[in-house]
Amino acid sequence: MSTDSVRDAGATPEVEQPWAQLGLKEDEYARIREILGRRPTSSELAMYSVMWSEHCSYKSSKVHLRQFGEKAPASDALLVGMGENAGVVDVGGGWAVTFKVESHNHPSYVEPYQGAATGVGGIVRDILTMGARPVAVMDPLRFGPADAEDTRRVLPGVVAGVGGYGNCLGLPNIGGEVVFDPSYAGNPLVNALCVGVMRHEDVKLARATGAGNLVVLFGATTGGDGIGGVSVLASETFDEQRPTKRPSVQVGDPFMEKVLIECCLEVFAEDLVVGIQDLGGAGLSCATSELASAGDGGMRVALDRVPLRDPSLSPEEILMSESQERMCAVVEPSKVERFLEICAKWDVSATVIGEVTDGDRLEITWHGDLVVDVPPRSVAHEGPVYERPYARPGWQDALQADAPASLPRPADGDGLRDVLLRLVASPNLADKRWVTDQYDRYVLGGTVLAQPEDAGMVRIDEETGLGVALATDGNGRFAKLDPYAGAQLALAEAYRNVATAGATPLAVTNCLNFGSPEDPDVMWQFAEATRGLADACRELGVPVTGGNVSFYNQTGDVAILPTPVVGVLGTIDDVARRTPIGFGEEGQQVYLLGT
Amino acid sequence: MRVGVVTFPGSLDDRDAARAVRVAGGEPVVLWHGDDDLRGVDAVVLPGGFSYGDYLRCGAIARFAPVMRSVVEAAHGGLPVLGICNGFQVLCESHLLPGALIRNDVRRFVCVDQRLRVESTATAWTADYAEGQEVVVPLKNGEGGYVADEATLDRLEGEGRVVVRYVGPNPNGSMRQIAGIANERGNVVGLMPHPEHAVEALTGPTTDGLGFFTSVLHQVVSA
Amino acid sequence: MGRVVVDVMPKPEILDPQGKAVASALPKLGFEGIASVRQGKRFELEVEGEVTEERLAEVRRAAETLLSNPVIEDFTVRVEA
Amino acid sequence: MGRVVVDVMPKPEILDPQGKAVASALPKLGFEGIASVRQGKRFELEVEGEVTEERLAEVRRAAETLLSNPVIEDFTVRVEA
Ligand SMILES: Nc1ncnc2c1ncn2[C@@H]1O[C@H](COP(=O)(O)OP(=O)(O)O)[C@@H](O)[C@H]1O
Repeated sequence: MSTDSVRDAGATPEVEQPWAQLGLKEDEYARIREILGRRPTSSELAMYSVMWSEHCSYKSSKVHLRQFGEKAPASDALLVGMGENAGVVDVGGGWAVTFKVESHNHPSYVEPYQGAATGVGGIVRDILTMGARPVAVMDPLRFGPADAEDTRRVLPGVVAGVGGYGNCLGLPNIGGEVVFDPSYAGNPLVNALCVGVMRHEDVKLARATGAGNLVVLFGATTGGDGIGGVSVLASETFDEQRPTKRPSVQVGDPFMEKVLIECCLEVFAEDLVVGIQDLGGAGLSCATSELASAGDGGMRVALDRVPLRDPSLSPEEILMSESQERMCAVVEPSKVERFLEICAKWDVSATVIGEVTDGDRLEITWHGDLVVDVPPRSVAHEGPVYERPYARPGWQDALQADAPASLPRPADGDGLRDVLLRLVASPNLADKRWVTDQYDRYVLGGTVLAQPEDAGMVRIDEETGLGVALATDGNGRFAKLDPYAGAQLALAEAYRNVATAGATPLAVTNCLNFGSPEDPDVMWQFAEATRGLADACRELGVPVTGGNVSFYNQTGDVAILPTPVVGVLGTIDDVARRTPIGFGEEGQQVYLLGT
Repeated sequence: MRVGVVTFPGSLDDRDAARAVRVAGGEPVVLWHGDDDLRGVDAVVLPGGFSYGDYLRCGAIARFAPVMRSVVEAAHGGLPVLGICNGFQVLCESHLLPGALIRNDVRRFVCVDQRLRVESTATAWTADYAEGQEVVVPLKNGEGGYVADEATLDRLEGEGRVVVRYVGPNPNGSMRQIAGIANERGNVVGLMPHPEHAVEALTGPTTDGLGFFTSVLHQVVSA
Repeated sequence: MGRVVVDVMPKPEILDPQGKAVASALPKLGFEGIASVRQGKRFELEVEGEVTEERLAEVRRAAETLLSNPVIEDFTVRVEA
Repeated sequence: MGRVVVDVMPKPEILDPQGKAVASALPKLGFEGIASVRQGKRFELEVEGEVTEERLAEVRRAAETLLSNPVIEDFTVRVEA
């Protein structure tokens, strides 16, 4: 076995590297060489390729997402804004709330149960990382036609996965969406939202500060999950004998995550961490480079200390493994013993894998060989940024001109009856209980509103009755007709749902599900939708605190409906004053508001 | 009046059970699975959840926890013990209660507001109800189908040890619609539905579940 | 290293909802001629060192107390080549 | 009537949380010397009439499409005496 070390990279500058197979563009590879002043080692190449991917770097969306910050209304409530794992808002009484929605679309198509399950697991860890106790989840879902063959495979699996993971974590599911449209056949959307609660002083950030502080990896062991792509690299550097089978799907272990949550909360309560980051997509590559990049020094990590589930993993693969249920913390040396004690109490394995240095490099060794030596910012925060070309599609005018006036209208009672029956039978309007009855909505004892209400609501302070309400909405058909207005409608609907539950809307999260950003039509939809959402947020006075972009949702050349899913969070001083849907008692009066 | 609530790794409704004890007027006491000290409590609740992930069989691993040695011993001595959902499964695995719980016949996790009939008030946990009283409390589980051999079922019925029964369509395939049972002495009760989620009008479908917790308080006070 | 396999099956008199569901799905998918299906669990245990009689007796004890529930399940233990 | 057994196991490279949970419980219960555990499913299919090659091919197809999930599981089919 040979390791491609930094020394090797210096000595053999001309080695051909599989940057294209790893999804890098020629100029991106050239930039890596320029940053390093040499060719990257295969471990460095692995890190850059995954961190500079669309998924991690937001390279196509960044220039548009900026508007959420630039146009953000002044808000006293914002404690932590966009850019961290999730935004944090002040909800009064010393309480803070963090929430975010994320996508796990593609994995859920490949393996519906595990894809959806690990989607929930990922967003819950994001919330936990902020220092909060996760208190509820929601799941906006989109599928192909209800009677399509593949929907029969995907839908039950996704629902069972969302439930299987969330129920086992003990998080009430307080709402979501189930939408059917042919454009999602072959490309279901599985978005997952989590909300967490903490005291103001408990907010944690993902940064590695203080030279000499230790880097601790804890949670599950590292296996070959989700590193299909990087095996290209491994097979180059390694001999043929090792097992090269690398699973492309991750399997979730909700029990592990549950104990990880309790373990982290105990660690937080004793103030034992300086910074913390969860390991999601891009695994250790992401966690180490982001922690170091946001910190005040460098970091040194001994990769061979990482506990492995599969001992045959190469350093490249360990860096890219997407094994679930892992966290990385920065801990002062004097507190490490207590930290490890708490982990042991919860049977969570924890290993010191490195330390914060007073340099400015991220250095990673493998059995003594230096295999990574990079400026962490160049990996985590200074990836490529694209101004993708976009243009209003040629078909947009025709689509908009095709107004409902041209549709046949029922002219008599039979015709109306027929329309009504078709509406009632439509899966999009049908009762969602088949889905929601598979989710625990009672656990934690704080759920004040859940299905079939317009918004979910949880109590966060039992003494005062302080609570938060959440709703998610999105309508891809509106957004296709007019992405600018469609995104605004999604926001308006979620906003109304929160308001009608009796809460005051406070902050926004969003998951922007679109086709390929390399298609100017799609890019236009994306640009318009973000512009619309940012404008509407300013208008309504609610800031975007975080979210997620999912591109490349398409089958062949055909993109899904542009689907911005918007989540709104509101607060209510006393949940006893919530307003449920439905008429309460006889004799109450009914008013119609609005135009 | 101190009621212990056990936390196993993977317990989920432990804080809710503690809240229910508090709402009923008792003092909840945290008990840790790895500790065999019952801290002098007057009763014990084994809460719902997925102890150890419930990957093997629900309650199978939790049964071996150090705390369970003490619970089993104390239960034999007459200590009131209530097992809710996963707790019921642990009680069956520990042989404090007969039978077993298997995967729901619908093969899905089911979360519904369930109507139940209280069949026996001769237990430490149901004395505050009226016999035949119907209540609605949440039911939420994936493996709630109660099974036992015919002889055991007949004995349970004959001895009045079927404590609660599902009313209406059978939600999970439980034999004879059994939702909960008691041991011979009536101090140990296990049931699949969750009375601890029906103690506050705001967060539960009803407050019908409160009776389980007030019953045990009254029973211990009068004992 | 030796491998011991423990098969755990629902007792014949116990309702097996999963097996039943599989059995009723089969004909719908065009698989004919299956009279009944039972679904159980299979555990593969990798034993350190050789599989001695002693070790096997231990596994049998584990199968009886932990891996199966005698109220509803039967088990068999065997060494795999 | 013949019996065909289908064993479905998680692929070796795939995380098996169930097996892991059992493996970590064993030593706590005093069972030593088990290096690892994997947990899978075992299906017992009662076949009407004789188990012909044809029938077996059908079962194999059922194992592939219904009984196992080829993304994360492997299966074996065998006739039981
Ligand atoms: N995937 C899901 N997960 C959880 N709750 C859901 C899901 N889909 C729908 N719901 C809930 O079911 C109820 C009805 O949903 P829906 O029919 O979409 O209502 P509406 O049309 O009023 O938005 C709402 O409370 C919603 O939050």
